[in-house]
Amino acid sequence: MTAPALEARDLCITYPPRQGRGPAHAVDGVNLAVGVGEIVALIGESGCGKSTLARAFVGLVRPTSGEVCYQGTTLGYSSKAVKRFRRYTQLLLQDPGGALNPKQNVFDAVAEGPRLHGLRAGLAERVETALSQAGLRPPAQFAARYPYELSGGQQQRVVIAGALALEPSVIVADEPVASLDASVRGEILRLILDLRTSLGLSALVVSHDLGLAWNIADRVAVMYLGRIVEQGRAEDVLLRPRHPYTQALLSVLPGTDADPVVLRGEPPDPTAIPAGCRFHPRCQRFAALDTTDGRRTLCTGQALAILPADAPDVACHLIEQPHG
Amino acid sequence: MSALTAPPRIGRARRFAGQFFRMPTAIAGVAILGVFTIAALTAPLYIHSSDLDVTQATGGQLAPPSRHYPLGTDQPGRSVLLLLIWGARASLAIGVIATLLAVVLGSAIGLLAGHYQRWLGRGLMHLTDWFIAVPSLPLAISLAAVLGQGATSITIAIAITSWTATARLIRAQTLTVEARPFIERARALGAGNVQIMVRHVLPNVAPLILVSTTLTVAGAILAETTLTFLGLGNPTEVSWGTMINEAYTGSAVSRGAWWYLLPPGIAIVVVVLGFTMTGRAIEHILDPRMATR
Amino acid sequence: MREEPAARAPKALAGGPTTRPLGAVGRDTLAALLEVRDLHVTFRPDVRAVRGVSLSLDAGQTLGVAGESGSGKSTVALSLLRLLPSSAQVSGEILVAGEDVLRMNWGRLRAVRWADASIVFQGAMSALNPVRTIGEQIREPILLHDKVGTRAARERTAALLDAVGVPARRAGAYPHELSGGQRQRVMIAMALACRPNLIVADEPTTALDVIVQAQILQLVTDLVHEAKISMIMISHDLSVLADTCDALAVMYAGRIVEIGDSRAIMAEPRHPYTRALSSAFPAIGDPASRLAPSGLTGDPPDPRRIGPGCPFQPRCAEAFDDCRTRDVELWPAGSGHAACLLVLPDRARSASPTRGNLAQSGEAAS
Amino acid sequence: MSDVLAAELGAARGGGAPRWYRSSFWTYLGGKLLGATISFLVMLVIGFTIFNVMPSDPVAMLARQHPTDPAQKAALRHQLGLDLPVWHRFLNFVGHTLQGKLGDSWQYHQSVASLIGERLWPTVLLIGSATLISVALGLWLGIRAGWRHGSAFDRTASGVSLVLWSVPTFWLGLILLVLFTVGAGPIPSGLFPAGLMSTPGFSGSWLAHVGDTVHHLILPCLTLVLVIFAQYVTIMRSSIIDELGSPYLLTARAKGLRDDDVRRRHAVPNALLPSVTVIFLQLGTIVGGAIAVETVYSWPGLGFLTFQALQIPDLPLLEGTFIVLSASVIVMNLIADMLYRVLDPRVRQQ
Repeated sequence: MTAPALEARDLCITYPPRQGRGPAHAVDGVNLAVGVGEIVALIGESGCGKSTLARAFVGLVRPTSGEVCYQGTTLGYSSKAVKRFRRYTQLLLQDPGGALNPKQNVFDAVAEGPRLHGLRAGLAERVETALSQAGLRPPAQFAARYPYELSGGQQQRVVIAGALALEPSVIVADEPVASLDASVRGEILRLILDLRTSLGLSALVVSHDLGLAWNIADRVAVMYLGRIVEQGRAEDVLLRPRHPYTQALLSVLPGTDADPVVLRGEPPDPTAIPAGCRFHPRCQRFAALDTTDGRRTLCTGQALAILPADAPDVACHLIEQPHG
Repeated sequence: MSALTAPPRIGRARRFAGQFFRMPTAIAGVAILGVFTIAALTAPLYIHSSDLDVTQATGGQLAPPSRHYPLGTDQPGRSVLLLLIWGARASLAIGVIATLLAVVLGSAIGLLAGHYQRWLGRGLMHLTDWFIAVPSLPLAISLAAVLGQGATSITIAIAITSWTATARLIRAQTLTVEARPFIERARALGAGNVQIMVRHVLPNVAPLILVSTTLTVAGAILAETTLTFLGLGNPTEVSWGTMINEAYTGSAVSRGAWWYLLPPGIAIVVVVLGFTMTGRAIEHILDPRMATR
Repeated sequence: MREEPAARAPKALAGGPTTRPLGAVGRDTLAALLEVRDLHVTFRPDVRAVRGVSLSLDAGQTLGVAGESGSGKSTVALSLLRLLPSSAQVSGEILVAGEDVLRMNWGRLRAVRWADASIVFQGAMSALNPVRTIGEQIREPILLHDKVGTRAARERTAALLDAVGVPARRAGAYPHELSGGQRQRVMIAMALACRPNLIVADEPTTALDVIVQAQILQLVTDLVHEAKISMIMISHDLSVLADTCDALAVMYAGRIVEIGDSRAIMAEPRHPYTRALSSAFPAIGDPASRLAPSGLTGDPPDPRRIGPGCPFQPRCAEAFDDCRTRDVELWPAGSGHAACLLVLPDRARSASPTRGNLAQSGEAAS
Repeated sequence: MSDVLAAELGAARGGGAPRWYRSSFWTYLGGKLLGATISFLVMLVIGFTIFNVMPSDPVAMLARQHPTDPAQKAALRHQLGLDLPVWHRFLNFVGHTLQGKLGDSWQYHQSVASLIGERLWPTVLLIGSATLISVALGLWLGIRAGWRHGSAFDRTASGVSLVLWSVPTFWLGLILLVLFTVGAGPIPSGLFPAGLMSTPGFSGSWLAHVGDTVHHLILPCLTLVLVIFAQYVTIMRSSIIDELGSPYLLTARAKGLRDDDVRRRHAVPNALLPSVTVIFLQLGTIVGGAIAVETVYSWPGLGFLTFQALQIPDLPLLEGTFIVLSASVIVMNLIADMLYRVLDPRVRQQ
């Protein structure tokens, strides 16, 4: 079985304490793998650590413990190793307008990567192919333009072209379509799918939008307060969710006819992670248990094991039979 | 095969020039600077040392403006107009040189303080804040007094006291630029610190450096004239500050000889305005907000 | 002040500029709470943000306005209380309880603002004054409009905060000390402060997480139904509006392209743009959208360059020749109205629609 | 100007505010006091370097007036402690300064400290009155100009302040002096005294003395105000313009508030905070202005003392004025930070 394109093993990232608040466990033990040619969606509320995890996957954030592996080999953080690694894993950001230097035209923005990695031979051809792969046809018409002359969708395509110019094998996208118009959203998602089929690219897409997972993801992982609580094939997780948090997320989606489970309380705080199962203070299933039920102490006291990287699984004490 | 070639960058310069020369303040500013610079540079052609020499003065004492002396004469009888033109040389030279020193130093410190957040950045930031707490004129006076009278000591004094303003400004702008996502994208592409500063931060901070330069020159000229007025300039050198100083110490003020007192002051105001208006016009066009709209 | 006849027979539905969403059940004797007639807004020099919008709303009715950036939906919302910047040239009529807002003098306008109609803005963080406590900001309109003592105003503020689920003791807190969800609740409490007849919610939950968004939407719909307040909710997400509003209006390039009962529109969208908008947010479990995201090629319309014919033509997969030339209006379509030649029964349409837009414009994909 | 200040205001508004912003009051106060002390020490180092290290040989400078043979010079050098290592001299220097012993003036054969003591009050009076008037006038004008951005009022206000900013203070003083004392055209001569703080040999009740001093204060104060208030107009105007686009103003208008209330109750409090910081950061320029004005009007303050110290140059006296002026600016900055703390609820709350 070939090594996954990108993998996190027992990854922990803790930010130092600030102003009287404890250390923030943004990522609190995560195993997650993105197979070759596979698209994985990582879904979670804001503040659950998904953006930190995405940045760790491209080597922008050093893990406190655990490791990030690229095609099986652990990522070293010496400047040379990181630079070589950064050629093959590319990052997409949410705000396309902000992700482009206003003083750089499209040609320079796309040529930035190759120039940094010394791929100067045939630079114009490389930029041209990247632009057309990203759907900006005819490329010559866009090369001299500046970011403020482009629409949101076109700006995101320039960023994608900038990534493709380095012939990456994995794309890590942090909310790639969240700030785009609804109509343009589908176009960019379809582009990511096309790149998977035409270039065999793998992709980790981080988002809060379950619809996006249904649109393009092969596998889905749901993250809560720094840890993955459920993962598996998109059809299983989205249609037959087993973790109460996933069920709650799906139930409140507009347009579904399921009766909505509206969780109480405020979004989780990574500096104060509850004991036992970290979701129990907001969990509807835990609240439904009557006070005498023995399993309550499980939820409040016993920590849950970290899910393995690939096998579909659920992190909850109140699940009867294992995943189908 | 590829129809694509790296597009030229001159387009931007032409676009900037087009906008710049349509703004009234820009045209006025550049016109003023042009007139003064040309006058100052060509001065040696039509002003001979005799005109400036007190011993060979030909006009009457503090004579009012006349056909021969359009701006009247000073105490020893020299033509105020010629003194004024020659005085421009000192003020412009000291102002510009002091500013170049200050802006280069200030921009470097501002850029580094903004980019390297950790100890280097905080260290430079604290250095700037401590330095800013010291009032500039008393410091400049002390420096000039100790270094002895003359243009070089004034230039050094002004440079040392005006770099902090630029440093604070560039640091603030660097922080805003570094907060933009394209810096993180550049880092993810593999750019190192130097590449990020040179290729991404500097071009976005350059407009502010340009604007801050014009404003620093304006401030430097005001400082130079103040220092020379207080007697720290080279008494033998003719400059606007000394002209006003002589008007003050001499009897011009008490005898109400306005034609000896007004011209140097008005010249200073006009030159300083020239620099500020040019700076404001450049800033208006290169304003980052304008670029991204 | 033009005397407005109290009872107005509703305009015939077909083709009339004022169209009445079907949500209201035959209660047309009382003047509509809000009636917008042929509203045009152009921002100097040439940005035609709103190009002839007409709609009406009865007491207790809720209308969802969907559209993307540049569709003019927020401009319509702001024009209801004449909050547009001075660079805006506005024409048409906006009748709030029969009185035209556009022709009110400033004194009367200020009396109407927040008392008759209030607004919940999108970015609650920036829509609240960062240096004043939330209690002060909620009390401000009460003291201004209802002329009550500060003690009564404090009590009302506490009651409002409880009603929206924010503990009353937080009244002394500053906006930066609250979470995104709490700030949005404060905005809602502030909007209800003077018991208005109409609340305009401009993308109230866009910046919030799914769970908090659900809490806020549920809160808004409960409060609105309880107090029988009419509401106009604006969003780019069609499914959010369908869940919360009786009627639905879809806007594109400054005009309403489809309007009608929200369930009917969601079940059977008649305008191609509405179809594209609803498919952009897939229903989980629908095999059609599995591994098949759908979007629209081309760019959102540029309000400076809107030519004749249907503005959606360049991006419409079912466009044909007439679409480029013939002007479109809101014609009856199913139980609502749609501005598209496809809904016209007559044969004005040419025999075979040419294959979408790719043929005509060489415009690169968006 | 607006964008330069925007960046400045951005930094002041916490765009890059250091972390102490959210810490408790005492750590905030402690941080600021530490910063002020370090500034004071840095200033002492600068002063020491300028006045003791840089000048070639203070004794030679001193000996220039009256002939002394080498032996006397050596004794003098020892007496002044110039033969000690530099760091040792620095410690003595700091010790003396903190005890208020600033050495003796070469010119006036009087201790620098006593000289400064006499001249402190006039400067405080001049700077105090000028600053108060400038802040009030500048902020008031800046708010109105900024609020009606682009109007005729705005253009004239910013035009006038731009010109006034470009006027050298000392020259403006001379012009006003010529106009109001010597008289020109319609203005009668002798309207205001030509300088000093009180008419020599003035006798009369306490109240008459105050009247006389005020009569002397008007011209210097007017000169200083004209130059400083122009800066405050620009700063405040730019800060208000930054707030113009903020959504909370739209909320305020939507609530039905009158335009004046929207400005007074919402825009001004938000715009005031960054302006206050930038204004207090530029306190040093007021001290600079005071030196020029006191020199022109021979107003018996520290500024005029600095000018008089330049004659020889009287290094100990110059050093004394430099230290006192700088220390006063550092203290003013400290007060500014405390004031900002009170004004900005985002900070005060923690």
